Amino acid sequence: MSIQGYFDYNATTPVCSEAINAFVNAAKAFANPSSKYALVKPVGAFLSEARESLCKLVGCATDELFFTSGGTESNNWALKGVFLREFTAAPGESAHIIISALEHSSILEVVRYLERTFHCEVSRLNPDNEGIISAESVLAALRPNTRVVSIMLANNEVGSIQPICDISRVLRDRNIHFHVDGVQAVGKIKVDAHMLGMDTLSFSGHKFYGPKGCGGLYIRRGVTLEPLIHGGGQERGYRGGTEAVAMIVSMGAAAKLASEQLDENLQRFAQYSDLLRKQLTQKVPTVVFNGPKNLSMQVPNTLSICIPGIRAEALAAILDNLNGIQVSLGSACSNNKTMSLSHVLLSMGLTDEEVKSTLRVSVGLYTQEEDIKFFTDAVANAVSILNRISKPVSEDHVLTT
Amino acid sequence: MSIQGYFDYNATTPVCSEAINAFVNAAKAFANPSSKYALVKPVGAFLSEARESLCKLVGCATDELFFTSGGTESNNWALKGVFLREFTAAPGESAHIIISALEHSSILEVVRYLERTFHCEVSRLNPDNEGIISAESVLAALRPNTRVVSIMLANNEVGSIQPICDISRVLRDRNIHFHVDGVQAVGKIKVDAHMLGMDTLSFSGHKFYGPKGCGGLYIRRGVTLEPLIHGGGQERGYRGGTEAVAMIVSMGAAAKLASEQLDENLQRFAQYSDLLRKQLTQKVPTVVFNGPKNLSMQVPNTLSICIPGIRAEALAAILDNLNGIQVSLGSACSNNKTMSLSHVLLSMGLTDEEVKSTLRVSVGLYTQEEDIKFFTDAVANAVSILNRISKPVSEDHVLTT
Amino acid sequence: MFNDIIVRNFSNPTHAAELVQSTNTIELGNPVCGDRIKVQLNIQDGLILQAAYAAWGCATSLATGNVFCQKIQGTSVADVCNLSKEEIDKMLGDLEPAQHHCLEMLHNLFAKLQQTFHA
Amino acid sequence: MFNDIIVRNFSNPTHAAELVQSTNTIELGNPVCGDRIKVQLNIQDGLILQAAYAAWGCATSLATGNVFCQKIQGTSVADVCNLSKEEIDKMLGDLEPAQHHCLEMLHNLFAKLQQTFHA
Ligand SMILES: Cc1ncc(COP(=O)(O)O)c(C=O)c1O
Ligand SMILES: Cc1ncc(COP(=O)(O)O)c(C=O)c1O
Ligand code: FES
Ligand code: FES
Repeated sequence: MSIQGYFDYNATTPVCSEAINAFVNAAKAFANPSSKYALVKPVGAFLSEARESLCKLVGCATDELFFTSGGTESNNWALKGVFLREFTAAPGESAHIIISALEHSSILEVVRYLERTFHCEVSRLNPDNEGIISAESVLAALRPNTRVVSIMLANNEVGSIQPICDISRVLRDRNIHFHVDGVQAVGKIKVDAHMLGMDTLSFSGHKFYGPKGCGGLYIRRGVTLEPLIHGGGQERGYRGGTEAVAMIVSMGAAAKLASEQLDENLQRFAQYSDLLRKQLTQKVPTVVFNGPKNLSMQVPNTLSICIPGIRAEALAAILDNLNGIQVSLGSACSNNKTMSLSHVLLSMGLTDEEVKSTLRVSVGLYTQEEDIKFFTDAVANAVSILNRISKPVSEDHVLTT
Repeated sequence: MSIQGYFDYNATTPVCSEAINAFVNAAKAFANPSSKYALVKPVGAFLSEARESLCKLVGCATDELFFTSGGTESNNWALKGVFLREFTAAPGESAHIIISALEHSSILEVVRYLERTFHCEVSRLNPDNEGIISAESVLAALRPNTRVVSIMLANNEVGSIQPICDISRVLRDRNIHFHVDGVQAVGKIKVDAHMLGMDTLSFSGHKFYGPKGCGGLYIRRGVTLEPLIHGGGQERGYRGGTEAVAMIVSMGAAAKLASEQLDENLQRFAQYSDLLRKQLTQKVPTVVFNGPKNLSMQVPNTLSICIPGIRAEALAAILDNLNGIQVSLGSACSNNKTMSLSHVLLSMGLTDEEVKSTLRVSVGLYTQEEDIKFFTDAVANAVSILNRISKPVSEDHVLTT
Repeated sequence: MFNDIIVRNFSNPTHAAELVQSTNTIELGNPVCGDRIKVQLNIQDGLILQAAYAAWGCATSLATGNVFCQKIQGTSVADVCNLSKEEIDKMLGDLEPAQHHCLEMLHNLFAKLQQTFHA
Repeated sequence: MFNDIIVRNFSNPTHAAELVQSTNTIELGNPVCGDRIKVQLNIQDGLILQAAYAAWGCATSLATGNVFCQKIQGTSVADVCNLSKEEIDKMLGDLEPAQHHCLEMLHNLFAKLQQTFHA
């Protein structure tokens, strides 16, 4: 499988060879970590080392880090865990939850569930047109019964980085739990949980070259959550289930690499982003970039591209089938009755047409500088094919919906 | 790590080389299964193949099988999923849950949670002194508000196999959800979910030579559960989270092997069990075997051994440190204030002293016939060391608690 | 993901063109997703001499336009009118559920063409 | 898991024996787990000539009995009475939390021995 055309690192990343080797190595130390005999010692050592690597990446202490089966479980755990730790079946005042409209489905769907089943009140805050949620808007949305606020650190579609520090400050003294979905940030930008000040922070190994199905949750010391998965006392009683030892060790190896290469990668991806912007603007002059104008507020590996008048779905199909290039879309025609349009882009104020014309480009560890030219050439070619198909149609026809 | 002394296959199994190779292979097909481009095709093919292998092992159709992060998650999902699918925050009639007293902590703790948080009523059925729960006792415990019954297929400590078919028949027409913890059965004895007739059945890869942290849940067609992990629509909308592709494929490889070798292994382990019983009886004449007298009601790889007058914890320590042999215990001295005694053995009517004198021996794929002799010799030697330490003490002293 | 028929037709749309001389035009839009197809025909003596299209939409609907033109160009109107539902169903190959409304569009194109002659 | 001191002492309990001639006996039981240790001593002129033990309990408590006997055999009662809490704390090496009550048993053994002489 060639990797030259892979421009979808935000969807997932290739597993690095360090992570694969670590899995193979750790799988040989097969004893159950809960067992009491000497055979367990190497297993314990493996787990400790992995935990330390993750703590370094997240910026926390080892007793604050819990392993899970991925970002989605971590997000579920944080929100349900806060809500259910103080839940009493008696009918009382309903709890109020604040989230951003930019969140990933693993937050949105949990909140929808809490709303449906437990009749929580929910506020969904729209970002500004650059994809940023301000601390002021969180402050304005607070109610006396607000129990949880959940705002992501970096958005997966446009790469906008949220002012987590400021929001933490707003919530800190109000006894409101602040959860942060860090899945698109941890391993990609500098993250220091203690400095950022949230109560819980989720991450996922497959976004930083670890295997899929492994992640974790930072829980600030002193904060308690009802477990999502009750069981045999693993993870200090907070997350049941025999530890996914080899997976965790594999993720640990990826985390170690991510820590080591973070600065270098940030610089490299900023360069790529710059090249992408320049070459695309030159080859497809109508192109528009969604997201923060201030590039320090955007994860440098992520670029959201809108080419007005072009249906991104068709563009992506051509890139995939003619050039072996992978990108993500802001919309999908999911069935005969509905067209699903990115809730992220809509919340930023893009029109339906703009959303349909948007694709997400995300680079990563294995992207080479020459791949950028290959990519932008392919986009220019695909745009010309699409223009050839749509040009003959009279203008007013094209623009009517 | 030598495997000759490993007699704790019920705690976990070594990962077979097929499963390790499958992981490495599948990890290279790195695309996110939810993506829409051609790069995903091999990933989809990998997942389908794995799903089919698991379905074969469990005896169900592919649309009835859902992947999870292991047996504990599956058990949590089944119980909470049934309870919460019909939960309304309004105070109503409380639901009644029936479980056996033999269940694993991943069932016990979930039920304790439902009791604590949602004020469910819970009945915990004691087995007979051979570790078997009768369908009659389930029938007798039913109440008008009984919503869920959860009985394990095979017990992890004594290997007793429960009459699931009979219990299914009792519950089938009463609209009561029947969950079965199949973690110690799937991959070890013949399991056919359709024939057994339960509504949900959990399994875990690391009990049949797959990696830890990967399992699944069978959900009978027509049965719905509230998801435990809400998210991006994976697993047909039932279990959110990017699929643990390489892990699942790895478990699939193990499942394939388990299916192929099932009959052969059953026979081999029955032979080992026979040898263990004979040699132990000869070398340690006071030995007693806990569990079903009728050996067809016991998983043949499992043997629960009681040596009266001997503290199993000390015996295990000697086996571990002198012989490199691993076994499990029925009790552990967990701190200064409490002694934890196996709830399974106690529920079968064993005395505290008997529980303290019990150890579990479980064999597996890599156990060789000569290992049995090595094991029983070591046990005999350890018993003689312990007798040497305790003999001088006057009889009445030893027997007083 | 797309089957080979769809890929071939959207990545190399042989009939994407504007006819200078056309006798008939068929237009179609999908209100849900906003996809549009416009087909121009040059029909002489019951024979479809030329078919060309323009489209704005997803890859499958772009392919649909081309498949339609390719099928009918050089054929008699009578033959086209005799195509069965089953024959049309097969023209786009195996489709994923989300791609099925393009098949509807294809059926609609044929229906409109038939209407043109039975009207 | 056990540290080396514990392993050595429970797997090769050099002082597990019954003394034919003994001057003193110390007995100890842990009500929580039912562990028991009985130590026999042969003391002459303030010198502990021989110490032997019997025990029923977990591996750590079996080791504790042996560590105790080994420590005191050949020592004067006076020296044993002068042992500090810190010195006794170190005798079993690093313990896991669940093994800590064996250290309590060791302290109790020393306390009983001291009582024997201060009584
Ligand atoms: C009977 C039983 N149920 C559930 C589990 C939990 O499965 P897992 O270890 O995959 O979480 C185990 C094993 O640990 C078990 O023996
Ligand atoms: C922002 C964000 N949160 C959560 C997730 C879910 O993480 P996982 O795929 O590990 O379940 C993802 C990625 O899929 C994500 O992009
Ligand atoms: S997106 Fe709806 S027909 Fe193409
Ligand atoms: S088990 Fe309690 S002191 Fe040994």
